[in-house]
Amino acid sequence: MSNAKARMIARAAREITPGMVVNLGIGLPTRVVDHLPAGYPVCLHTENGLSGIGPTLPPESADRNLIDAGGAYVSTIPGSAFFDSAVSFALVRSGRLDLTMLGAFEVSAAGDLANWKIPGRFSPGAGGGIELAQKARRVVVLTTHTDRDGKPKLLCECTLPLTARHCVDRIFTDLAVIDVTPEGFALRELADGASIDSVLDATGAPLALPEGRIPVF
Amino acid sequence: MSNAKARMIARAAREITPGMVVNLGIGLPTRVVDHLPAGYPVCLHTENGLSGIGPTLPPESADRNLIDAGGAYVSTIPGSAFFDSAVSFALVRSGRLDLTMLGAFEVSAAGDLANWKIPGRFSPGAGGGIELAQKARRVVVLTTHTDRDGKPKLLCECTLPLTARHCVDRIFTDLAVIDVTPEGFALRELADGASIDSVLDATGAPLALPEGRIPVF
Amino acid sequence: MQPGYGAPRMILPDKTMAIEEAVARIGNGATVMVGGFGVPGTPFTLIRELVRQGQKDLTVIKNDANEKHLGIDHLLANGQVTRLITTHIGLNPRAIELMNAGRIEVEFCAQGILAERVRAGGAGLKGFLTDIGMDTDLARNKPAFELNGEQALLETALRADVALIHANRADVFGNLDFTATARNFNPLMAMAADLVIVEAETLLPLGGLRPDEVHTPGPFVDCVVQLQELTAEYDVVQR
Amino acid sequence: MQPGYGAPRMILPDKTMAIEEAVARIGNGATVMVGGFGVPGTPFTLIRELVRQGQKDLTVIKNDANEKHLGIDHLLANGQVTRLITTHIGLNPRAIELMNAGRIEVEFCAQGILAERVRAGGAGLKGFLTDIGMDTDLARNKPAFELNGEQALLETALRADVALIHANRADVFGNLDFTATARNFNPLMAMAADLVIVEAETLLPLGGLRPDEVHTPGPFVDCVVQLQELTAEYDVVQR
Repeated sequence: MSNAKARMIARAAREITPGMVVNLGIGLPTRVVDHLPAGYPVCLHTENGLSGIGPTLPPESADRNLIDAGGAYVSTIPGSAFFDSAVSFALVRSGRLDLTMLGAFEVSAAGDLANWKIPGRFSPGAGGGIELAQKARRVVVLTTHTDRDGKPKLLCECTLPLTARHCVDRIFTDLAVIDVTPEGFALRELADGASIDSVLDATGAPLALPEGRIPVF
Repeated sequence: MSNAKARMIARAAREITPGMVVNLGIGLPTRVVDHLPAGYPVCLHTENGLSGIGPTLPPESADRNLIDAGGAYVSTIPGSAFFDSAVSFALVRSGRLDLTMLGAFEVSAAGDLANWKIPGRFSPGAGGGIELAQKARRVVVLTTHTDRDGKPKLLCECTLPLTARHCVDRIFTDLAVIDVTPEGFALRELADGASIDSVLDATGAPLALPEGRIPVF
Repeated sequence: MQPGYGAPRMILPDKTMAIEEAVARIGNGATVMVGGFGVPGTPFTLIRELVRQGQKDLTVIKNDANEKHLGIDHLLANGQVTRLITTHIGLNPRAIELMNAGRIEVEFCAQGILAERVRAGGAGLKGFLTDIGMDTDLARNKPAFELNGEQALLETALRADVALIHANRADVFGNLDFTATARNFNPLMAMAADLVIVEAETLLPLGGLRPDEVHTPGPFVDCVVQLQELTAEYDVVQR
Repeated sequence: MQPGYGAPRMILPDKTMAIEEAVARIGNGATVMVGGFGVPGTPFTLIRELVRQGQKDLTVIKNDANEKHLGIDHLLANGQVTRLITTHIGLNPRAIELMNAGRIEVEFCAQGILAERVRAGGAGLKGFLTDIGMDTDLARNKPAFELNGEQALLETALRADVALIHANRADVFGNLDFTATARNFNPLMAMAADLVIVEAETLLPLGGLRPDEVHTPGPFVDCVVQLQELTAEYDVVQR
């Protein structure tokens, strides 16, 4: 993993405050937990039916019946609970999920998220992503600031089919921490080594800059 | 209990065929089970959350947490299961309840049932009765043929607020067994000592008589 | 990218608190779901504390009104309830009298429909369509829809400000189990309120309940109160 | 009238049968719900028997399409499936190809909405109202309603002719429990089909499961098949 990505993940981990119930999307978000101290008071939820996720296990010590929604073999901790898929999403939709961290293809200045479908190229289904994006009390996105071709992922409007509208609160990228505000994107923090200009260049929508010194992560 | 009521209950017990899932309403219906032989293959359901009801217990040997929907202290049998109220009525509404036996204030010739409300006099709420009447695969009623004033309970149309429309399949009374057919009430059996004329007199709607000898219970 | 084998082990927060503190979070005018069907599963001790604290103008959602001098009858007797959403109050003459005198407003639901409305609230749904009660007084004022050629009624989801829950066992994080027919409405209501307060007969440390035997997962629960004694109200009713 | 203390004790019927007999009850054109999320909870042995018997034109309802050479992929490879209602098929390239080639029709649901649609079917409801997916492609062709000033979509209940269920333990009456994340869609689907067929890792006599630890009550289940072996498909996936 690049140094910048690792710093982004470490920074995102600070988004998790004590006592939260948190769902980490597949990919980069699952790595966030590696940056929490052991014994941190947080309840990790996975939508296939577990609250209180314990450490990920290698195949040789895995339980064949115990995976997370990304298919990784996980474990329990004291106080874990198993439940069915209806109860699992009841928890999400009824406001008991304090925070979710998701990946993104595109995020709009209004907080719209597109992360599940590229017409004609990629449409495996939305899985649980729509409900996580639409109903978690706080939705943060972890993503590279631009796609593989260097094109901005933060846009005035999403061009891809939406996952949910007006859902994203904050975006962690390899370049910056950016909030979605009623006035659009607002820069909050810069990655170590990133300049304001590099962030402005890589962002496809207006970006409000803070007054004073910008914190670096 | 009068001899005629006891015979009615004994006759109703023969309505329960092996393998059925059965809910017995409060009052006379709960007594039907006394007439089944021990070891009979049937699953009794109570809507407060138990399948596989065992014998009723006196207070001194009762479990404070184990009642039926009528408040009687019951017990479990091998294979009993407890569940919540949503699952309990899911079972009823989704067609897994083969038979229910209910009491009645009035039954119409179209099979409408009124058994929960007498405007201005009695309206404690319907409890689980509406769903039992509307959704059990077979609904039979146990009732005296007439009310305390001698007035017929089997009528052309119900006068009281309905529990459910077109739901009753068969009626067991102290005088007769009567089916609800597309053409209205049809006499099937006579109670020992009851005459056809006495049944016709006590019935407030046309009653089709069978050809040939009428079985006596 | 490889999964992070051996990532640090988290700990689940402790939600135990004193009953006075938990019940003090209930405000005047609150909508309060109360578990139980008859005696089993009724949170008698939480109800007693709510009577002692005296919050007013409550809307109570409960299967039944208990019997006189038992459970929510104390709330009724104390004049704390203005509205009751229920399925059957036939065992409590006081509730019937208050209703008939217009001193409490009573909304009746078919029992399984009350259970589903509460569950829908807990599941974050807005409502559901059913044909139950179609031809009854309970259908009055409910919007009807046609769905695949069949008529259906719209039943709206129910949520509450508070749920009062009686559990058999709880761990400190709020994982619960229920016993026998004391389960009834408890696990449904434990999902359907903004503040879920549980009284538990037995309080266990984290790990005291196996993950497979949990009936209500801890994330739904806010406050866990250990019962100091099982008062006479919990006993077998002598009739 | 006094309750009949000591009324006779009933016995619960035995629903065990041979797998060939149970699966033979499935007809061509059937709608078949299949439990599982990934490997855990997938009834691999029942699926294998369905492949062997070769019923055609099936509509399959399952969270995912498993991976290639695993689970319902065998049904897809064998040309038995014409329609799939699912949430995510990204781990099975064959399913994607068949969809893109128009050889199977695929209906996608948000995952929790699939769970709720199945549950609604199992609960005898006709549908429910939700705002999930409101601004997405999944909202297409779904009727919208206004409820208390908010927009909501109507999601219809799903029922099936058959449900294929993988249980951890079953007693002969069909009371079931599930283990860990192998629970997922299994208890929901076990309520939502006219014919519910269960494969169980462990078959117990009546009384083998305590009434409080049952996840699916026996009255929902029609056929119980004891697994003779756990084939390699049930194993931990080596990636």
